[in-house]
This record gives sequence, structure tokens and C-alpha cells, in this order.
Amino acid sequence: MAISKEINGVEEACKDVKDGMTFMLGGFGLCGIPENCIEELVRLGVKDVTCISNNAGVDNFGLGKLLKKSQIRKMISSYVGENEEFERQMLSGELEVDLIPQGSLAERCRAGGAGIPAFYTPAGYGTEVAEGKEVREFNGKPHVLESALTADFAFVKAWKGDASGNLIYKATSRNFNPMMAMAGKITVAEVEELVPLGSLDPNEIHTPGIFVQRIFQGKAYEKRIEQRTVSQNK
Amino acid sequence: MAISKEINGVEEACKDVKDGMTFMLGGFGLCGIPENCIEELVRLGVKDVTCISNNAGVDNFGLGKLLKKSQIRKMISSYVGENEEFERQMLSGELEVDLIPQGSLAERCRAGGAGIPAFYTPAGYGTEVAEGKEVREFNGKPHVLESALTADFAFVKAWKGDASGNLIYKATSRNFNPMMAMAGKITVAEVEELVPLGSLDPNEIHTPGIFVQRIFQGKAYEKRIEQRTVSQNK
Amino acid sequence: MLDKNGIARRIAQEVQNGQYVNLGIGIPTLVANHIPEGLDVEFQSENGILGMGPFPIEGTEDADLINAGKQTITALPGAVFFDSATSFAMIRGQHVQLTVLGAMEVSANGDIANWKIPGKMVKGMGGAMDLVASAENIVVAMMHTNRAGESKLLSTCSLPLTGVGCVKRVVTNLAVMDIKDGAFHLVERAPGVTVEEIVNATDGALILPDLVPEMSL
Amino acid sequence: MLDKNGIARRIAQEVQNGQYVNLGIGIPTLVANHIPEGLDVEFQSENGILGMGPFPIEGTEDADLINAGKQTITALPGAVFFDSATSFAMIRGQHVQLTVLGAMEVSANGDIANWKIPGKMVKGMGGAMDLVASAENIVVAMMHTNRAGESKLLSTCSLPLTGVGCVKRVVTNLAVMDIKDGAFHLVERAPGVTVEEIVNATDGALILPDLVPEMSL
Repeated sequence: MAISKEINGVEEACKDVKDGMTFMLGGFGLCGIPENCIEELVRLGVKDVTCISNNAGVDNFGLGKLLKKSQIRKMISSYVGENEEFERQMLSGELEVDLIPQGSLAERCRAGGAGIPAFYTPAGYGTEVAEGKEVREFNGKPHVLESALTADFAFVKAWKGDASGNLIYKATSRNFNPMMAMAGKITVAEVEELVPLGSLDPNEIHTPGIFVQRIFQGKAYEKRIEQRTVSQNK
Repeated sequence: MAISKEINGVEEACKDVKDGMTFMLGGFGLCGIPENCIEELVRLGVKDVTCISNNAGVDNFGLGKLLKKSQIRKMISSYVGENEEFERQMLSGELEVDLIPQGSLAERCRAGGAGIPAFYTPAGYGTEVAEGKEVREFNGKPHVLESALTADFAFVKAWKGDASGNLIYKATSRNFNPMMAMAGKITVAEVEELVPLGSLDPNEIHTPGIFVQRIFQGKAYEKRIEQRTVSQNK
Repeated sequence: MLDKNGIARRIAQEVQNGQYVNLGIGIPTLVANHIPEGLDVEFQSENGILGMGPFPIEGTEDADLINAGKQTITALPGAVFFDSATSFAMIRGQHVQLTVLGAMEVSANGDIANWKIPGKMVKGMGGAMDLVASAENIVVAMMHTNRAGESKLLSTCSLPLTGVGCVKRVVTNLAVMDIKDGAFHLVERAPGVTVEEIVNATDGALILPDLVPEMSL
Repeated sequence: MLDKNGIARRIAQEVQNGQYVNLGIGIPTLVANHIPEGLDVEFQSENGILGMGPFPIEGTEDADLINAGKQTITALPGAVFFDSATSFAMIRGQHVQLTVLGAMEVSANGDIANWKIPGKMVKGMGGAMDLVASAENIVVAMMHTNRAGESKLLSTCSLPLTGVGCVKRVVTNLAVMDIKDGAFHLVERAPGVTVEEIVNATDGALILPDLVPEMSL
């Protein structure tokens, strides 16, 4: 009875991506990024794409790989401070960049998935982020009108998933993945572990399968750590 | 290190409720309602209150008890079809009623908790619900501007909780509880089981404790069923 | 002429493989009983479940597990529970592909009224206004006439609206009708029902094709 | 004069029992090390954790468990993980009671600039614009002057703003300043620092009280 979204692997997941499309990619820094899908997008050489992602990877990993091959025309992000190639392309004008507050980015993705075309937020009022946007006062405080974001494809990474597309994320690798899963016209979920239908507790699912169109078990996760910080053993 | 919200019981939880306040109450029908808090509000006799709740209980249970004692001045709900006393008070003008679409109600509570003062939704366009509200077209479709809801007290009911106020709901008793927990100036959570700090998996929590100001283990849950429907044993 | 179960059986034919479906209270709820074996369909109930199963075996009812009609239900393998905001994100965001609901009146331009009779009955709209404002594919399940014998398919609704220009198809005890260009278009007639009976029971503009096939159920 | 750890130690005195606190990258992160024993405080990191603990013991780092500075961290008992929309619901909805963040410039009317140097450096604002637009209680942690020796406490910010009129208190290596009525108000001076040094290092309007106590650390 359940609707199956299970596909053979990353090649089938990305088979119909096209030049010029808009992609959402989950993750915060390198935490919770769809590593397999990014590799495949690099391999396919799809170009002129717009990427909506909180960060832009590092120079040689994550979205940095797409940047290095100049596949990205425009980035919509909140923080891109870990990537020299990014900075170079941006300052030289090769790369179009739309920087938006992190909370507005998260909420705009959720809004896109939830059928809410626009909402008001105090974030960015009085800054260049609000330029050209409607400002309205609520409770004596100015707010900026922000619009929903959607994407042709959303690529998300989860810890566990089932054939129905139900997803569970681990720790802080959840971050932007659930909202982007909601906002993709086609949402591709790669998971560390694809478990049998019925083995996930329906109380514990973070992303209901209705938001996911394709799911597969990813391979060879590197899960790189950007800032390895440790305490002294007491 | 964790901030404790644990209190002695329902009397302490409701000690500072006052006439004329606005309350949010979780639940859908009689499923997931804060039974202990409702009983205490009846006992305290607090009056002229505004209640934001998807439903209004039944004649002799849930919010129906507050209605019967005429403690409620105004109801903000989406569906009130199970309550004759409600209908009588409404048609006679004793009770002020604001009926709003269920999805708008849920989203308005979430918005109240999330610092979003207003958002656009297609629900209710062209109906009396949209009268006096701003209408704007997005993507060629008219949308209505809806505002955030907040409350002096939000009363929610969860399955399990810890002293930090972290909550887990069971099955469809979740419903409006998480959004109302976000939107209460003081949020009171009653739980079936108060478990030791650290025993809830941080991946599985539905309501983070930051939204909860008071928590206690409730007593003697009736959990009435409104429509007991069964299949034939095969 | 169809009974309520017949209407539900006909509507079940509208359901396509791979669809997420929201069924309203009343006749729509019965649709779940008529989905053909082998069709992969998941039922969403707006109070917070996807993957809704049949009513529970007696003695296993769970007060915490109900549908939007407040009936005790079960959850199928692959089911998921969520809060009301997420539920309406699914609905408003058009992730639910088919909505079936009842109506008191439907107009020839697709308006629907089903939540209020001024001065007489006010139950509230529940999730209906969100559903009809959002769904791409809305099928109304209802009797063709009310208890007084008056048509419920009108040129203009007389009751307060639930949504405007949203209904695409109506399935009644007498007929299947599509709504487009401000008129009802007769698509099928119920077994044993004549086109004349349908014409007589329909108040709004009605377009008749040359041939009106009988439903195959 | 304070070093970075000294600034963090002074800011730790601002933290009150029962508060949820968001600490930015840099000096603010160090504040966590100076919270007095017995104070019940929970740290929120906007990438999705409440109840953040110290860095992990070597060998137990988890790539899936980081803070907003992308550092490996731990979770304390009672911790909870959540998505970015929920995280900023906490921030925007003013459930986080204290925000500590760094700045490149602060103005006498409470404006803050910390995300961009046009033509030179653009890292992005991350969550800072949401934090400063929402928090009731914002403390800026920074050095009083930049590397060129120029004051970072100005009458007007020269860099693109992160937020307007939002900063209430600034703690630097030289002083604690409150911002109100369009001026900096000197509250405390760092150990061994004279009022004259603070006056010389401050560009924006500065109000001096009769007595300026030295910080007690």
C-alpha cells in the first residue's frame, strides 16, 4: 500500500537534472551534505545552475567541487567564509551571489514547501538585505517581506530512511535538510542506511515521506570535519 | 547545567492565571488535550477568558466544562461541531466566536512562537474569513494576510517529558500541541510520564524545552474516545 | 441511482497509483474501502497522520490514534505522525494530490459551500478551507439534491463559501460532472439514471455531450 | 587591559540563572568556559542544538555533531537537536534570552556591522542578522580598536550594517559600555586602564559618569 520512492542509486536519482536548473542542497558547513549527489552533479557536468545552500563547501569538498569546475552560475547562501575559490569567483564577478540571513533562508525554504508565498521577518531591516523589499511595521517594529524559495531539485542527506521516503537525521546534521526536502519539486534523499518499511517508529520521523520523490542508500561517506576541536582528557 | 522547569503539580502550574487572559489549549477533539489543566481552570473559576483551541471539547468533557460554567468569553477555533452548549451560547450571543481555517490556525500559532508577525495563505480567499483582511496575488493566485497568534498561557499535553521541558507526543495526540507550546508567554506542559533528564534521545524530541516554562506529571488521564470505530475481527 | 457506498466506489476510480489522498468526513471516508488491490496510495488525515490504515480490531483502539473525524484508526507500515502545522504544509504546499470532500452546495464556476448555515448551524470549516484553496485536484462527493429535493448543483451558491472556483469534479448519486468554463459538464450517469433526471436535478448551467455513458462500477 | 579570555570572563557575569544563550564565533565562544558553577544556563547553537556541552574528548569527535562555528562539540543531558527553521523560530521568537556576538564596528545608536567589507571580504551574515534583529539582550564582544589602532566604537558605522539600533552593551578589552540615547555610556573600565585611554579610543559620543569602577573579575 505504501508508495515506494526507492531507486537504484545516485545515477537514477540525478538522471534528469539539466543545465540552468535551481538546486537546493542540505547541510551546514560539511555537516549533513548530500555527498553522493554532489559527486554525481560534478560527474554529469551540469552547468549554469543556481545552488541554494547555507554554505558553499570548502575548496576541495562539498559544493566547492562544483565551484571549482565553474558549474554554478549563482549561489544563494548565508555564509560562505570557508572557500577561497568562492571569494575569488564572487569578487571577479564570475559568480552571482545572493547572501541572505540564515533564519530567513531556512524559513523561505520551509515557506516554499508549505505553500506560503511570503512572510514578514525583522531580520535584515535597515541593512542592504532589505533594499528593494517591502517593509511594514508590526507591534511597533519594522519587518521585511520575504518570499518563498523552491527548487527544481532538492538534494538532502539523512541518517536513516525507508522506501516511503521517511527520513531520520542524526544530531546537527539535520539543519537545512528537512525544509529543503519540503521545497523541492523533485526531492532526492540519500541515506546512510535504507531500512525496511515499518522499522522506523512513526513518532520519530523528521521528514515525512510525502516530501521525498526518490531515495537511495549512499556510499562511501567521508563526513569530513572542518574544525576538529577536542577537550583535554581529564 | 540544564534549566529545570519542573514544578509540583497542576496547582502551581496554573497559580497565576487571571480573568480576561488568553489561553491556548492543545488537542484535536479530545485527543491530546491537557486534561489536568482544564480541570484546574474549572476549579479556579477563572472567567472572561479567550480560548484558542482547534475544537471546543464535548458537552461534558474538555473545554466543554469551561463552556458549561460560562468561563469563556471568546473562542478561536476551526471546528466546534461536537458541542451543543457551544452552539447554544454562540447563537444566543453569549459567546464570541472566531472560526478560522485549521491550517491557518496552526500556522498562526507557529508564527506567534517563531517571531513571524504575519504571512500569506490561500486559505479562505473569497470567503467571509477573508473579510477585512489584505489580499495579495502571488504567482497569479490570491492570498490572504494572516497574523500571528500568541497567548498568556499555553497548556499542552505530551506523552513523555523531562525537567528541561523537552516533550515527546504519541501518535496523533501531537496535533496543535507543538505550535501552541511555541506561542505561549508561559507554556505549561502536562505529561503522562516525567522521565529523568538525559533519558530522552535528543534526536527524538518534538518540542525543545526552551519553549516550555513549567512541566509536571499529570494524573488520572481519561483519554476519552469520541468516535469508537472498529473493524471486524477477521 | 447510487447509494453512499456507490458514490465512494465511483470516486475510488479517480485515485491513481502513487497518490497521497485526503478524505473528508462522511462519504469521502468510505472511498478508502474501494481502492483496488495493488494500487499504492497513502491516506493523509489532517490531524497528523500519513499512512492511515483501517479501523482497529475491537479491543485495540488507541485514544491517541484518531483521524480528522475523531474516529479510532490504525497506522500502516511506513506511516508517520506529525503536527498540525506540518500537516497543512503538506496540504497548502500541494504535496497531497487528491482531496475528496463533501459539500452542501457546489456552483457551476466551482465554488463550494460546506461549513455554515447562517443562524442555524455553524460547525466550522475545520481544514476544508485550506484543502480547497490548495489542492490541484478536488473531487466533491455528495447527494445530487438535499433532503427537500432541491438541487445542490447551482449557478451560484446561496450559503457562505468555503472556497471559490476550486472544484473540478463532482460525483453524486446521479452523475459524474466536470466543472469548467462556468458550467457543469455531464460525464457519466449512475446506473439506471436517465439524462432527463439529471437535467431536472441540476440547477446550474449544464452541458450535455452527445453520448452520456453509464458508470462502470 | 583584557585579553580575549578576559573579555569572555567579564561577559560571563552578564549571564543570568535560567537563561538560554547564543554565543557567536570567536571571543563569544569562550564565554562558555567562564560560567560560574551552579548557574543553570543552556547554550543554543543556531545550526540545531540546545544544551551544547564542551568539546569532545579526543577520539570521540562526531562529524554529525558540530556548532555554528563548525567545531566538533558534545551534547549535555537534556540536550535536543532540531532543524534550522526551528532554531530560528527560537531566536526570532525571542526564546533565546541573551546573544553574545563579535563586531567590526558598533555605533553610538546601537547599530552593528560585522559581515562585510565591500570589495575586500564577504563571508556572509550567517545567523547574525536574525540574532540582532530579534534578541532583547545583545552584548557585543570585541577589541576596542582595530589592527590599525582605529576605534571600533563610532558615531556612525562605515561598513554595511548587520542590524540597526539593537546593541545594548559592549564589552571590550578596555571597558564595559552601555548604549542608550545615541551615546556610549562608560560603565566599567578594565583593570589598569584609565578613563583617558578609553576616551581616546572611543570615536562615538561618550558619556562619563562621575565614578568609573574597575571591573571585578
